[in-house]
Amino acid sequence: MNELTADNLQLWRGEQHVLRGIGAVVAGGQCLQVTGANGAGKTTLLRALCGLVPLEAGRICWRGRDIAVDAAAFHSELNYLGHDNGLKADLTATENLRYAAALRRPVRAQDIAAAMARTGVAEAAGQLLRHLSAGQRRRVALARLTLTGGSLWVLDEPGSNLDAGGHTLLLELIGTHLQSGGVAVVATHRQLALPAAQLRSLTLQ
Amino acid sequence: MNELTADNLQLWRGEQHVLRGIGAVVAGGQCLQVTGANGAGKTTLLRALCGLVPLEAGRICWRGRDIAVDAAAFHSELNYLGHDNGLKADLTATENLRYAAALRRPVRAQDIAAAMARTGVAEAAGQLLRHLSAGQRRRVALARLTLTGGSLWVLDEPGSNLDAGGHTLLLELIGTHLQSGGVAVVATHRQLALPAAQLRSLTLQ
Amino acid sequence: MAWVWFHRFGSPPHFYRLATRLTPWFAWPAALLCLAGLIGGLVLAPPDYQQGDGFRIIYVHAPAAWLSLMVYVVMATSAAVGLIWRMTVAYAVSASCAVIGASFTALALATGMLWGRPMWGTYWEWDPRLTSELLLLFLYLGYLGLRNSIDDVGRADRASAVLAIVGVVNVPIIHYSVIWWNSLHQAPSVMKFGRPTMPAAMLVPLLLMLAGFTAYFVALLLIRARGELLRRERNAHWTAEAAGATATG
Amino acid sequence: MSEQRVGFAAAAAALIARDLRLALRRSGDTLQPLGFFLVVTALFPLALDPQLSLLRDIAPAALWVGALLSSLLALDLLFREDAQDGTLEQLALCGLPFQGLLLAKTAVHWLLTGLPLVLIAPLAATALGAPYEAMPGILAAVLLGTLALSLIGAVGAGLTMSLKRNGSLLALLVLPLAAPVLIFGARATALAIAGEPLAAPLYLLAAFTVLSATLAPWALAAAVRIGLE
Amino acid sequence: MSEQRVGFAAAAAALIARDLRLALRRSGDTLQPLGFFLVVTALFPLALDPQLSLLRDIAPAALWVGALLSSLLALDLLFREDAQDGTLEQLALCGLPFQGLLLAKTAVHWLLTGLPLVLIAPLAATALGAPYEAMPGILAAVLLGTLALSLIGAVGAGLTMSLKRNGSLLALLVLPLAAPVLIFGARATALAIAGEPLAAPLYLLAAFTVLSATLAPWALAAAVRIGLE
Ligand code: HEM
Ligand SMILES: Nc1ncnc2c1ncn2[C@@H]1O[C@H](COP(=O)(O)OP(=O)(O)OP(=O)(O)O)[C@@H](O)[C@H]1O
Ligand SMILES: Nc1ncnc2c1ncn2[C@@H]1O[C@H](COP(=O)(O)OP(=O)(O)OP(=O)(O)O)[C@@H](O)[C@H]1O
Ligand SMILES: [Mg+2]
Ligand SMILES: [Mg+2]
Repeated sequence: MNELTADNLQLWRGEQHVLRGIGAVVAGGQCLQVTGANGAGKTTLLRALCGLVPLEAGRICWRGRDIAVDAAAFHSELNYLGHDNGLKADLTATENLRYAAALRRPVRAQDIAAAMARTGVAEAAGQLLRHLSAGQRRRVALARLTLTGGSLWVLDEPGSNLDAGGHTLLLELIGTHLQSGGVAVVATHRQLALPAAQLRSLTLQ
Repeated sequence: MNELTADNLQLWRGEQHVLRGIGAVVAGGQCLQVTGANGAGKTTLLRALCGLVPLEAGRICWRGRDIAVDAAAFHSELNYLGHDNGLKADLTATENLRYAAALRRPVRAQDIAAAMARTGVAEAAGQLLRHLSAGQRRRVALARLTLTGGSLWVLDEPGSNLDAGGHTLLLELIGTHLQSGGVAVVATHRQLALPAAQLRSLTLQ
Repeated sequence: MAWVWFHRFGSPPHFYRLATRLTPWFAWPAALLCLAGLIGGLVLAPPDYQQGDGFRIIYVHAPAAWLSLMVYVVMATSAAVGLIWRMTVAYAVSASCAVIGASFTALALATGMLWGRPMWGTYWEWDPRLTSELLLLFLYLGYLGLRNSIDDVGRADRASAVLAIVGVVNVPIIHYSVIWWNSLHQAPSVMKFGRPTMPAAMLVPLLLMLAGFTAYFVALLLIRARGELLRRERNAHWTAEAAGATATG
Repeated sequence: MSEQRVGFAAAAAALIARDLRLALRRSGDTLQPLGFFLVVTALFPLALDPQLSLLRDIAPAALWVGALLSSLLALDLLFREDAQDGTLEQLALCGLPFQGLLLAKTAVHWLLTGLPLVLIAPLAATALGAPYEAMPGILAAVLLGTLALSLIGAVGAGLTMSLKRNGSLLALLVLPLAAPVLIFGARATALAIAGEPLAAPLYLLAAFTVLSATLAPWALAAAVRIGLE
Repeated sequence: MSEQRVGFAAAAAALIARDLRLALRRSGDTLQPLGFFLVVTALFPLALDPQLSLLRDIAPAALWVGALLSSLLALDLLFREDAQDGTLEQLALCGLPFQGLLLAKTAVHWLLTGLPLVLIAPLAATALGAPYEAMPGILAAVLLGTLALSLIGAVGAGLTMSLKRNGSLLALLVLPLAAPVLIFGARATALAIAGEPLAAPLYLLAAFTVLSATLAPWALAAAVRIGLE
């Protein structure tokens, strides 16, 4: 059973004590919504949960096992979307997705097309990413998310630059992910309109 | 009297006819809110209004004079905030603002401190920008806006990465600017809560 | 069980106290040995039959040059220890080495140049030994530059440790450069296997100076490492005690 | 959830294909390190008094300094862009061996800067009048040398990846480390051109390359992980 | 609205101060182009057979190739970073003469790469045994040459700014343009060291520098504006 637990996380950034004893438990089918003012430490927390930033103290477990023990196994179930999209500006949308999928699981060309159709960037498929608008790029990043799966999604303000339709789409994608037993951790400034049973909230600072 | 007029703007980007005969008139004290789906052409329009992208056809006038005629005079009244913040990651917030002000108008140290206090990043004043969170950086960019003035503000999704307090602040800043007779053009995905008399709307596509 | 001493050694307060206690035990011998070496070298040793009194610069040049290499090895070793066992103390030692090593390298270069003028008729030649010693200086400077470019101490420690370890390949190259190329520079006459090829009256002061320089290096290292530790651990409570102890005692 | 995973080889191949595609996208870009190398070696004769004998003497040195510098110029882009746009983070989080993936990126660097040199080395050597039997020696030296340069350079690029202004810090870090390659490589080439036995420097070069091949993957992964923090 | 505006001189000074501060921020960074230059000139001797006479002959060439390359390595950062973080856009939109502001940025490049060379040139020349009277000539050559290199390099950097991977394209564009500087500079230096009259190459160098100083500002502004579109 998927479950992410964080216990008494402590982390300094420079002189600043950013994470001061954060704890959380998110079970399969649940979404942890991380909110907080600008600079509260949402991004830092999410990156720590991915194992990108070493902790000062505390423990993060995935399915009851410390993520530091077998990082590779943990990462193969993880899907992270940061403030940056993680896409190359000089590749087309399709090429970007094909490459991203090659790192995670075998997909067919029609899977890629379907993912892009789902996120509303089907007609931009052949364009270089640098020629897409900010929101279109974010949508391609969402297409990557759906395409490469993983049972733990860690999303940092996934809705930034998205229009109203994009926000609805995002909620649908998260909903589907939770339905299939996945876990999601989402940092956001905009309340997620998910059913209360699926939503855990954590407010920093 | 401040007034920005755009007349039948035409612009291609690659193969795409992005701006198809856009026209608008914004008088002093008014804000033009530009909305539209992702990829509709908001950013392109704003950059064209600044004179950064050459037009295929059409005319943009500021106070009745074509902006191409005396670009320097026009630019000295313009203040642009794009998707990027226009700040150096390796300078502190204060240094960034001091430099930005030096390009536009003489300011004193306490003006800078006041601008940062206004936008809620006073305690981050001495930190390198790369060590600030995404929202804090956006707030420093807003501080630059208030500091360097100009009677025409062109803002591209100024609210991105801002928390709820940041959005309120943004509206206040725009309100003050309009009150003093300034003109604002704002691309946004989130309806601006301004009095109807101050708001003009333009929806692309 | 055998590792207990190691972990004790690695605990910053313990190391700090140990370093404080050990410093005089290296500082004084350093002064005495150098004094003895200088008297032996500058007064007692006979002039060289070829170089006259010019050769006496060797008593600074050779120890400085040896130490420039040795300090690098110490720096790289402690960096490796720091990386493997995540020991703050080892990182502090490694970071303290760089400036000392760079200074010894600069000293070796400067004395070598001064010596080269009478010996080879020029201050500088692009000779392999001289050039590779210059590269060693760049290696130290690169290490310092990398550290300075990273604000976070932890990241700076780890990144510069990687560099120090990778750079260690240069040490044997500098040492053997004289043998591999037909260099202008003196081949090793002391630091080699078998019997040294130097009269005892010259050799003994040289060895004294070498011992003195080494002791001086250790003393300096202990002092600098203490400073580094205090800087790093300024939030821990033992530092307040240590500062209090220094203030009162 | 689909539990079907890709293997490491397929992922590395995709990574290499992507990087090569990015390099090729700007037409003529692959040729640039080579072009740079040619220009550098062409500049020397220009800056020198036109004495052919002198030229022949310094040719090996110019060749190797050119190789080092062209490799260095291409290095800056190796990880920096990927770090900035977030794709390097994705690479670190994909659950496949990170060392291996970074080595794949290093391989691309070699394909773009080292391989062209290996291909033109015989030509250049012939032009300088190297005897025919010297070719295998020269080829081996250039092959080993460029491999070592790419490996060492990658470590330097990893270390400076997240620092802002790295142009000359990178050079300052890499050049002293790469000096042995230069020394042994130029020595071997000079001996080969002169028709003398070159086994000694070639062995040293090989030893150095093997050493960097064992140290570099570890150092590389460590450096990049620190940069990502 | 406050109609009080800053003058161009004050703005250019602020820009120069900012860029110098960025370079100085990482302490020791200003010394890095110089360090790089030293490392490059140190590499040659390593790659050469240890024949000292040969070395003295190629010293002027090595000096100028080193100057060119160290200037080139620092170029990459000249506009690219500013373009990526949006500060270049702000510069273009501030209403002050754009050509002038870009020249100010070029001046920073010269201060960081050219000036150190001017300062160490007398030292290097002495070490190579140049007669005392040759100093003014060498100084003039290095001064003019580094100025020209910065100007030409800035145009190249502007041109490739909008291209993503410019490392070696930049080099390829700039190197041929910089070749005359190299030729005349090295020639003048060699003559000065040999104690011969160097007026001819020095005048040519001066003419070339003046030419680039007149053409570069215009080309620079045009190139950067296109890059910003
Ligand atoms: C800038 C110029 C010089 C540099 C950079 C330099 C560098 C070095 C280095 C690195 C060593 C230590 C070698 C090792 O431990 O393997 C050394 C040792 C030594 N150098 Fe120099 N040197 C220079 C000039 C000279 C000159 C001009 C002389 C005298 C002719 C000289 C005589 C010696 C001697 C006698 C030793 C001790 C060798 C031994 O016993 O191992 N050096 N030098
Ligand atoms: N340099 C370019 N070359 C080709 N097409 C471009 C270029 N720049 C923009 N486009 C295209 O122009 C269209 C409008 O882009 P623009 O960035 O103006 O959209 P936007 O309204 O700002 O969208 P968003 O809400 O996502 O920011 C997009 O379809 C984009 O693909
Ligand atoms: N590398 C760093 N060095 C020093 N301080 C840092 C560093 N990275 C982040 N910080 C500090 O940590 C705090 C938390 O930053 P973080 O990016 O996690 O905030 P956030 O909650 O994501 O904010 P936002 O809503 O603006 O994205 C900030 O005050 C920031 O200044
Ligand atoms: Mg954040
Ligand atoms: Mg936009």
